Amino acid sequence: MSGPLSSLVRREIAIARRIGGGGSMGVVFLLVLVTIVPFAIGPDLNLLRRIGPAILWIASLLAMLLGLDRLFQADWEDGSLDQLQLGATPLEAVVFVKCLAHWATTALPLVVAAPLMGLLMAQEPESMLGIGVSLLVGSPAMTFIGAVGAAATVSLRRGGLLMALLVLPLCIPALIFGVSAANAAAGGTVPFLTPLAVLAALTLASGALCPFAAAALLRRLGE
Amino acid sequence: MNNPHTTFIVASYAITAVAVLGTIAAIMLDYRRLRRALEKLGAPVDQRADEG
Amino acid sequence: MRLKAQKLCIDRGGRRIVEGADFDLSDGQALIVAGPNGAGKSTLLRAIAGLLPIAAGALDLDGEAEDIASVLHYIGHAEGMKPALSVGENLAFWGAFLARDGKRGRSPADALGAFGLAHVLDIPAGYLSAGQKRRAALARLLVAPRPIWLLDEPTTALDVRSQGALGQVMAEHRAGGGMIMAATHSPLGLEGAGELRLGIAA
Amino acid sequence: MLRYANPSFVLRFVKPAIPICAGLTAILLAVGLYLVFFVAPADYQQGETVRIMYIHVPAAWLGMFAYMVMSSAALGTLVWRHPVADAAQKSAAPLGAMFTFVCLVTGSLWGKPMWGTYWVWDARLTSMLVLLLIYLALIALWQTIEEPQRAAKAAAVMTLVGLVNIPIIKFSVDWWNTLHQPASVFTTSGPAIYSSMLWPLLIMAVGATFLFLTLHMMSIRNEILRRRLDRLTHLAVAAGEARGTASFEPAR
Repeated sequence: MSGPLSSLVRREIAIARRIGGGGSMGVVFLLVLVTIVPFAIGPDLNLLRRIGPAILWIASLLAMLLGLDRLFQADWEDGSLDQLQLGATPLEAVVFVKCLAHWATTALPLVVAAPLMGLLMAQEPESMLGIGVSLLVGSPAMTFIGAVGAAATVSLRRGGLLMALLVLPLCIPALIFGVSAANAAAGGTVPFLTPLAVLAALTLASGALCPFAAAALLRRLGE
Repeated sequence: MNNPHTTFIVASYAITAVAVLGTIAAIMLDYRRLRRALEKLGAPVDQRADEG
Repeated sequence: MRLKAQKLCIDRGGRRIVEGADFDLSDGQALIVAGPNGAGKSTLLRAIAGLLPIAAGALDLDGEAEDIASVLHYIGHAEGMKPALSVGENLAFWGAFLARDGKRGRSPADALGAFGLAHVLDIPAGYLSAGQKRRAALARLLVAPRPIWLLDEPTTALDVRSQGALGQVMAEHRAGGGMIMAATHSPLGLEGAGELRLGIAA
Repeated sequence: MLRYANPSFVLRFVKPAIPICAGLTAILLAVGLYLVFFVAPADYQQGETVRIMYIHVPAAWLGMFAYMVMSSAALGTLVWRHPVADAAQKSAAPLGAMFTFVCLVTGSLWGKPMWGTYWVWDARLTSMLVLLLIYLALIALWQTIEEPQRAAKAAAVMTLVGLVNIPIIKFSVDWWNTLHQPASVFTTSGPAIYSSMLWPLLIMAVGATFLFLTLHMMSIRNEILRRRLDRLTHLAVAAGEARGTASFEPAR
C-alpha cells in the first residue's frame, strides 16, 4: 500500500516530469552564468582554470535558488498547502519529502551538468570530478536551507528575490567548503576529504533542522 | 587510419549520430503519443477536422 | 464523536474577526455558519481546521484538543488540484495522503461519478472549468473517509444538478454518523441543521 | 497563400512530403559520408581530423539556417497571426539547438589535437555557444507559457529581437577575442578548400538541410496535432457536462 509520504514523492516527481521545465531551466541558467564569466574576465585559459571551481559552485548555487522559490508557492496558490496540513503525517515530514523530491528534479541535473561545463573553464578531469562530488554532497544543504527561505517568503510579492537575500548568507559555509573541496580535487595542499566531510556535516545538519523551521513557517500561515 | 586522431573523429561522428537519432526518435515518439491520444478522443488524425 | 467550541476568538491580519463563538456538534448533526460577508465564516472554519491560530476560547473533540485536523475535511475556495496531473491522479494522491490509519475511501472514478465528473478522470485538471474544479474538490470528501466535514461556501459555481448531488452526498455522510459544518449563503437543504450566526465584531 | 496554410491542408501536404524528404536525406548523407571517408584527401597539416569538418561546418550552417527559418515563422506569427507559423516557429527551435550543439561538440573535438584542451574561447565557437543559449532560452519560453497564442507572440518577438542582436553579438565577440590575444591563434575555417574537399562538404550540407526540413515538417505536424488534441480535450470536458445528466451515478 502506498503510504502518504511515498505517494507525495510520486506526485512531486510526476509533476516535475509532466511540466519538464524545472530541471532543464536550472541547467540552462547554469550554462548562461558560466558562459558570461569569460566574456568579462577574458579568454585566458590559465586564469579560467584557477577560478573554474569557484565560478561553477557560485553558478550552481544561484541556479538552485532560482528553482526553489516555487517549492511552496505553487502549493500555496492551488490550495494544496492547506490540505497538506490536514494529513496524518507531520508537516515536517512533508517538507522533508518535498525538499528531497525538489533536490532530485532540480539539483541533480545541476550536479551532472556542472562538471561537464568545467570544459568551458579548461578544467582537468580530476577537478571536474571534484566539482561533481562536492556539488553532490553540498547541494542538499543548499536545498534544505533554501526551503526555509521559500517557506518564509511564500505568498509574498517578489518572494523569490527576498528568498535569495535571506538564503545566500546562510549558504556561505556550504559554498566555502564546497569550493575548497573542488579545488583540493584539482590538486592543492588541502586533502580532498577534509572539506568534503564538513560539507557532508552541513548537509546532514540542515537536513535534520531545516524541515522543522520551514514547517513552523508554513503551519497556520492563513491568508 | 588508426592514428591518435581517430578517436576524435569517431567521437564526433558518434556524438552527432546520437544527437540526430535522438532527435528523430523523440519526434516520432511524440507523434505516436499524439496519434494514440487523439484516437482515444475519437478524432481521426488526418481527416479535415477543424476549420484551420 | 463530539466537537465542542466555547467562546472561540480568532484574529486575522491583526484584527479580532471572530468573537466568542460557541457550538456543539455530534454524530449525524449539521451546523450552518451564517452571517454577512466579512463576518468571519471562513476564518472560523480555517481555525477549526488548524489552518489559523485560535486567539482565545477552547475547541475540543471528545475532550481532546489535539490534532483535530486529522479527522476532518476542509473544502476551501482553492481546489487543491495540480493542473499538470489528471483529475484521477490528483484524487488518488489525496486519497492516499489524507487516509487515516490506512483506511481508503472510494476510488477516484467512483467519487467523481457521484458529482457527475466520471468523464474527466484522465483529463489534466487544468482543463476543468471553475464549476468542475469545485466538484472535483468536493469529490475529495469521498476518497478519504473523515467524520467531520468543514465546507466553505460549497455551492459556489455549482449548477442546480450538482447542488442536488452535493445534498445527497451530505445526507449520506450524516446518515453514516458524519458531521457537517458549512459556511454558506444559499440554502443547502440540510434539514434539522443548527445555525451559528456570526455578526460583525462590534 | 493564406487559404493554403490552414492546418488541415498542411497535414495533407506533409503526409507524402515527409517520406520523400527523408529518402532524399538518406541518399545525400550516404553519398556524402562515402565521399568523406573514402574519397576526400587528408589535410597535409591536420591529417585525418579534417574529416570532422564535414559535419562541423554543415552543423554550423544549419544552426544559423534554423534561426532564419524561425525568424521568418516569427514574422508569420506577428503579421498573419497564423497557427501554422506558430507551429513552424516552435518546432524550429529544438532542431536549431540540436545542430548548434553538434557544431560546438564537433568543433571542440576537432580543436582538441591542435589546442591541447577541448575548449578555447575562439571567436567563432563562442558565438555559436551564445546562439545555443538563445535557442535554449526560447525553448524554455515555449515550455513555460501554456496559453498558445501568448507563447507564440512572446517567442516571435524574442526571436526577432535575437535576430537583430546576433550580428552585434558576433561583432562584439570577435572584438573581445582579438582584444585579449588568446593563447593560440587558430581559425576553425581550416585549410583552403580544394575541390576534392568541396564536393563532399556541399553534399553533406545539402543532406543536413534536407534532414532539417524533414524533421521540421514532422515537428510541425506534431505541433498541429498537439493543438488539435488540446482543443478536443476542452471539447470533451465540456461535452461531458452536456450529457452529464446521464453520468450522475447515484451515490451508493
